[in-house]
Amino acid sequence: MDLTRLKPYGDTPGDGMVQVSFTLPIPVGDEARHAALILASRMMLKDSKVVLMQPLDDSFTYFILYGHCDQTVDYTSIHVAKLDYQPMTPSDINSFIAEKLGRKITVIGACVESDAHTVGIDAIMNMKGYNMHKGLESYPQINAINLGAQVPSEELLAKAMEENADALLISQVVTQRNIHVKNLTRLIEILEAEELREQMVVIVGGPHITPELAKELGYDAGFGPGTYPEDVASFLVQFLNKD
Amino acid sequence: MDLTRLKPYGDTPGDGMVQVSFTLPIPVGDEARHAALILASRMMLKDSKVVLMQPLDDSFTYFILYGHCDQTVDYTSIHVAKLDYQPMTPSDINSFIAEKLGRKITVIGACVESDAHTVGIDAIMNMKGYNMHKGLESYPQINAINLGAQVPSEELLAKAMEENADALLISQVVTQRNIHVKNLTRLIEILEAEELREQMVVIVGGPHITPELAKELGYDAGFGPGTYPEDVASFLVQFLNKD
Amino acid sequence: MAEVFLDDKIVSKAREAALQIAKDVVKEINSKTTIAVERAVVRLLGIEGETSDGVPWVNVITDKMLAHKLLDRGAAYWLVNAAIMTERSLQEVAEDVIFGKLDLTKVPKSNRQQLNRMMDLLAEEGLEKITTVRSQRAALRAQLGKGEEPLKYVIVATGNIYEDVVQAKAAVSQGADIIAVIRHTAQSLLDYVPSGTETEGVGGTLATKENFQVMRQALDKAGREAGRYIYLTNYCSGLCMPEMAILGAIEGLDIMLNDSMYGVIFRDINMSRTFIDQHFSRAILGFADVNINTGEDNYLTTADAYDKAHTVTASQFINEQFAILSGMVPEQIGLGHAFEICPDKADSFLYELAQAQMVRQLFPKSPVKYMPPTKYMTGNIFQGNVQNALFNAASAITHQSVHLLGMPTEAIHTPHLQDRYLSIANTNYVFHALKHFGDEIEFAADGIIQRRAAEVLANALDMLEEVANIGLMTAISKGMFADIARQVDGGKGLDGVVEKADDYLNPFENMLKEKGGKG
Amino acid sequence: MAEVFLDDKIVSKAREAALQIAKDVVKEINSKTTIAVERAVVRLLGIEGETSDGVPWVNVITDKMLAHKLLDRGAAYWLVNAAIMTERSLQEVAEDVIFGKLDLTKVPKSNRQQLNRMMDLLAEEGLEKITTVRSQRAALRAQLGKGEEPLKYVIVATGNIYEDVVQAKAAVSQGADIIAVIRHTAQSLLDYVPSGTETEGVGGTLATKENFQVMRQALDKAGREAGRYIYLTNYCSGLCMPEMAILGAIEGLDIMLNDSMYGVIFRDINMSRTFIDQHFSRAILGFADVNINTGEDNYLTTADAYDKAHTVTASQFINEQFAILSGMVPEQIGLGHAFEICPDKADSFLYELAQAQMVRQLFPKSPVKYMPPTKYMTGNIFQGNVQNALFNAASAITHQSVHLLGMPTEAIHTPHLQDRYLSIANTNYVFHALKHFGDEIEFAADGIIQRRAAEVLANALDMLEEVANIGLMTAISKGMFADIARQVDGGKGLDGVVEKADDYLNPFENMLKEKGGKG
Ligand code: B12
Ligand code: B12
Ligand SMILES: Cc1ncc(COP(=O)(O)O)c(C=O)c1O
Ligand SMILES: Cc1ncc(COP(=O)(O)O)c(C=O)c1O
Repeated sequence: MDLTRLKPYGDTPGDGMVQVSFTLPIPVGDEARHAALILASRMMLKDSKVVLMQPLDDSFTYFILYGHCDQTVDYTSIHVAKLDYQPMTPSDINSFIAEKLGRKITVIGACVESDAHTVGIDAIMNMKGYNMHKGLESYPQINAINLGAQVPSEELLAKAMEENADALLISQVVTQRNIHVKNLTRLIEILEAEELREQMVVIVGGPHITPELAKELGYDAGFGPGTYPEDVASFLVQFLNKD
Repeated sequence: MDLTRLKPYGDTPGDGMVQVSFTLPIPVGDEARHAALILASRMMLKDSKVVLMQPLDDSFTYFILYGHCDQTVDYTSIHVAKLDYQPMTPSDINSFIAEKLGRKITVIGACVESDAHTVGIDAIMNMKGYNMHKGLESYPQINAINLGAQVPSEELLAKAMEENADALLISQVVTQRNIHVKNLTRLIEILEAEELREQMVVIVGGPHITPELAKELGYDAGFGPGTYPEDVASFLVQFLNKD
Repeated sequence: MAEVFLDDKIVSKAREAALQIAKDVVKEINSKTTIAVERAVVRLLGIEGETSDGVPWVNVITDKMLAHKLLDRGAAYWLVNAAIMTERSLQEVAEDVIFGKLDLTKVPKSNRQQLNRMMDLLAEEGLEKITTVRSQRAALRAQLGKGEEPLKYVIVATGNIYEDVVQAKAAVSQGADIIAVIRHTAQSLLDYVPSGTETEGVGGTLATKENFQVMRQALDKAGREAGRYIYLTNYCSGLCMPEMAILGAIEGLDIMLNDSMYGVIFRDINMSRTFIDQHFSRAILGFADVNINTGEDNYLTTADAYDKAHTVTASQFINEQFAILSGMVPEQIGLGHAFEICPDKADSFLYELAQAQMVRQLFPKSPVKYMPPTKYMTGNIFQGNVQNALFNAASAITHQSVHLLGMPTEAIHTPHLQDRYLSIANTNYVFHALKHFGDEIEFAADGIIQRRAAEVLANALDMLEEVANIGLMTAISKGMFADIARQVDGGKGLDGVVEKADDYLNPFENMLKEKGGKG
Repeated sequence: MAEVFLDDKIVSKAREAALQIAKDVVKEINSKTTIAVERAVVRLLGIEGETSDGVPWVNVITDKMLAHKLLDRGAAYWLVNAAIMTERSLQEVAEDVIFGKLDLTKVPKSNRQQLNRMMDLLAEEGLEKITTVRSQRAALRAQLGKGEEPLKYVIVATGNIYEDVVQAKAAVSQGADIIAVIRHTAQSLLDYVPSGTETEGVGGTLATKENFQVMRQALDKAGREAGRYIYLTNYCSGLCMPEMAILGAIEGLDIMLNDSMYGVIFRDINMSRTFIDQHFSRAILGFADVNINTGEDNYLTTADAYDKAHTVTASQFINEQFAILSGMVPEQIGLGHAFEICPDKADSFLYELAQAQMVRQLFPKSPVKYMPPTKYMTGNIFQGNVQNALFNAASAITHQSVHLLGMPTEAIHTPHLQDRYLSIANTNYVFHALKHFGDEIEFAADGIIQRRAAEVLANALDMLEEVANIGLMTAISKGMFADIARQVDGGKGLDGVVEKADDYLNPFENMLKEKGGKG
């Protein structure tokens, strides 16, 4: 297979098979079907077939289509900037802190601003952890403080100063109208305004957080779905060790 | 809404929301996720999110994405060439034949060549019909002959000559490797070679048949999924009346 | 019939313990009022309006009273007293207070008898509007009839009320019976009721009078077209719980999410504040015949659905007793539960069935609301549809009354038009295919399902007895619900809790509770 | 246990009638052979090869014999006789026949006793290869162990055997237990066995020795990696049924689709031809311990699954008796049925359950194969996944043995890699979630499910008795199966049916049937 010209695969290499679905705000009918097919062709799909045209009511129609994508991707040229750290086990992390950093570290977690979804940050911070992976509270070398839900940025920073925190672990789950971007940007702005940005590692996580988005918004790292406490801890301690 | 700039709708007019899924022949990983996102952008989707990245085995990864399509369609300029006929009821069709054509008509149905899917053609031809819509056999003015499955084109034509048929009703269901296109093309070629094409109406139907495809392949009409016997009969008698 | 065996003795003991728990709390809160209750009273007295910068008059008035420590006698006392003594309408009195033209403490005290008479008169007047709406709604429900149970409940959450309408109408045309308009993220923490129509909400639209009206009208129209009554749902929770109850009552809502503990546990609202607010708001809702939906399903998003199933049951008993103490009747109390067991667990469906069937039998008159899988939904929208199919099957088998449809895109975004369609199609098919399945099967004696129901019930009783012993507030402070602990004097809104004076007056309280749900 | 009540008397009557039906047919066909049977005999005698334009030698030889009306004594007779008399190997005799160097009728007749001795010797030699494969397979099955029932059976149908391997391997890694390689459209109408590897098939890949080998190797490897034995399935049907049986036997297939009537009804193959061919091919398959899967599911694609459910049951009894008459044992007879009731029908799931459970109880030792919804699948791949979820649930509840996974894209294309993944994920979840559900429930006495099972069984008996009366061939000519009528002397392949002479010889027939499935 030519990895410089990667294509979707259905049952034959290079068939480019793609499944698409969307709703158009028009009534069901031949014209609607055509509109869907035109759109598919503008999405670079060839020989598309409408396999479902379903009226949702008088003025909306839902389509499922299959088509052959004639675009390719050069897989060999993809270089994802990886977070620069080695995964470690919890006990290694603790030894690393003790040996390399020589002091306990303090980490504050919070869902900031309007977000109240604590399950994710709890999974990282709390004793119980996630999927049998214990949270940072269980790490003897980490002082883990979880502020929970809907914490205003100001309150979080006050706490961070008070505790002399090494790192902030921020969780954002709600993304409608890009509220997460707004909330996350606000936090960084306040940190910078207070000239605190350089004093701590700031990490964000959540189901729709990607490393790239995190970087873009000025965070030191971003963690997506399925993160375990030791993932972020490994990154954090190695990052602290570099400073 | 601006119908000249029609876009998919998720929950906000113009949001362009599209769901896409495909498999890439590469192992799961950050690079794979990137490849999927690049492909999505080549499919003209903005701000795409990978919501599922699932390894199918060591060398294939399945993706589900959502993105915002920034392409539009001018809905007002879509003119679909419609089959030119008025839908009639079975009894109207019979009267029409008796009065306007003045003779019983003969219709031969078949799944041609390798295709053995008779349920569709049976639905159109046989007494029993489909969804309580009786088939052409039940029309007193129609002599309906159903040849069934896997009928070679030659055999079909011999029968058509013998019966002096007014119309052929062809069904094609299997589409893998475009076998339907090959089969349908072959039939027309033989008809033309024998100089029989003008002597009868030739209609094709099947789940993946569109009116456009039928025209393209040289058929008088094409009928897709959900066709009832009276649909094709209405078209047929009015078409015969025009000749 | 697919029934589980439930020991009547355990059930009555559980109910007794729950009554004890609720009574103890009510006793404790009887000596207190909250600024939210007082705002509601002022609203019920007919005082409306907003300042030019959008602050509701009721807030201005009660804030002043709070600041001047007047709330202990009840807002009604001060306003009615002033109206009597100044011989002006309540509205005029309110205006004067707001614009600083009247110092309520300076008004002479009226004769007690006259005050009471006036109070009663005003209260009856205040409730008339609710009574009217209640009977209008009842008439329309009777006229149009309702869908078949389990009623199909879907949410709209675009953040734009006009778009919500578009989505709701489509859902109705596809078979939805109940539309819940999801509320703007964190509105529950606003200490006032906002106004106007919302088009830029996050996670949902603001609950406002105008938004309620827009949707109510749209649904009445859609219901007439569809030939069945369409129920409208919103939230009666957060720092404005009692006012939301009034808003719902007057704008003809049919169901409101209202839980005795949700605010404490999930919004970190102070316990006393919540218990007082829920008590009064349920009196209003019962009187208005607006059903409530409780929020036990939420526990299973933070606690494990299998290990902590009994906390749901225990909480349902408590929520029921709280509602009854507010004057509601079982037919109005839509207790909540959910299909949230981890799909990786073997026999998860059996455990879900045990719980779902038990809830129905424990609360046979309650229009219980069954919530779909949410926590273990993933970005795999195809598989999500399968999880929802089993949820639909469980609901059909156990004859649930209100069925909140799961969305394939649960883990991704608030529902889009086609997500809701796919979900309704799924549900219609499964309900239809399994129509009489629940009547057709029996659960093996001493089998997994029977044993599970018995176990959960027994654990619920243990828990209820422990809670009765230590008191509900202490129980919450120990994290006994949802694995979340809240402190008795922590949380938002504590500053709005006020010890009542001996001559505290609230003309509505008894009147509402007495008439209550019986109408 | 979710069992249905089945009247033992009706069941034995049904079985008796079916035996009668099968016996009558076998009696009738005993006096005939077919060119396909003779080709199989020649193959079993070890004659292989192809002409330069790809015609198998066995075809050339038997075609000549047919043309010269020699087949009535059996191909074996002529070849062995010639070998004895010319003192050359069979292979040499065959070559000479093919290249026209030998006129078989001109060879003097050998001594009868010598002929018989030689025949038996050659037959035993011919079967040795099959016996070896049989025991190799048994050893590997024992070594690796098999997946949990219902075994997950998926198809691959890319039309390219190498791509089929890619897809099969992925499926195994996801949990599939059985891989069926779907056959090129209309291969069943080819009157010879093609050769070579296929990369451009339509609807599937050609069934050839080479393709079988490619897949068998791949699956053995995948099975070792996965730590469980992976079953390979292909077709033993059409005009080359007996030869396909040999191919399957020798290439180590585990299951072959083989029905006593499918070819007649769905491929318009002549009745006598099919009955003779299936009879001999089942003797081979039984001896080789290759399970069969019958095709009753297909009836429900042309006839209505609810109205004609009893035709499936009746046909299962008939297929069973035919197989037993060929020497197979119940453990080898994978009768087919399907989940095909129209989803618009209320309580469709209950009717499906009744049928599925009945099949299990009627044929308790049979590795029955349960087929997914196909006919009412649509382009709505999300909803299709839901239909499949209920199918999966029915299978789990009724403890099916072999479960053919439904694809969300059934109405669109042969399965793509991700379709199969979605389908396996669906099945894994549902099977796991409902693991013990079937053991946990009982069906209400005289309920919908019980009544339905009784009704279908009674109708099946009526039908069987009628068929026994009029004879199976007449029954088929009346369209009693699948709503499709075929005439006794119509259909393809009739010209390959030959009346046996009195001294007809087939050294394998009795040997195979006697050893049969018992090994
Ligand atoms: C549980 C839940 C709730 C609970 C929350 C309880 C609680 N205390 O957390 C309740 C019921 C209260 C709730 C309420 C609401 N919810 Co909610 N909720 C969910 C739900 C079902 C599951 C979320 C969850 O717990 N996931 C499990 C955890 C473990 O996963 P996670 O958060 O991704 O965390 C992992 C990683 O992302 C990462 N991670 C996360 N944070 C961090 C931080 C750091 C530093 C690191 C390193 C890693 C990390 O590690 C974790 C472990 O691997 C989702 C749907 C879903 N299935 O995803 C909806 C969902 C998130 N909710 C949603 C909404 C809209 C709301 C409401 C706004 C609705 C409303 N208007 O009332 C409210 C208000 C909440 C608010 N103010 O924020 C939407 C968000 C839509 C969007 N994309 O914008 C969702 C997607 C549902 C939907 N489809 O509509 N919700
Ligand atoms: C039933 C069925 C069979 C039955 C057919 C029985 C019979 N006598 O017809 C059996 C089991 C025999 C069968 C076999 C095969 N099948 Co098949 N089968 C189906 C199935 C499940 C349903 C088709 C059907 O009956 N639909 C119902 C009818 C009423 O719909 P319809 O055909 O669309 O007809 C309507 C309209 O299209 C229109 N119409 C149709 N014809 C005509 C003609 C005219 C003139 C007009 C006006 C209208 C009209 O009107 C009809 C009524 O509205 C489909 C999957 C599916 N759900 O669609 C697979 C399917 C069609 N089969 C498929 C395949 C591959 C095969 C095989 C090749 C597999 C194999 N290798 O063995 C074989 C071989 C068949 C062959 N040689 O052609 C594939 C085709 C894939 C593709 N796109 O190429 C499908 C899609 C399944 C799949 N996903 O793999 N099949
Ligand atoms: C009982 C109850 N109240 C309120 C809410 C909504 O929460 P809030 O309005 O506080 O965001 C929920 C959430 O589903 C709930 O279940
Ligand atoms: C029993 C049986 N034989 C054969 C086939 C395949 O048909 P053919 O090989 O004739 O295309 C099927 C189809 O599924 C079947 O069920």
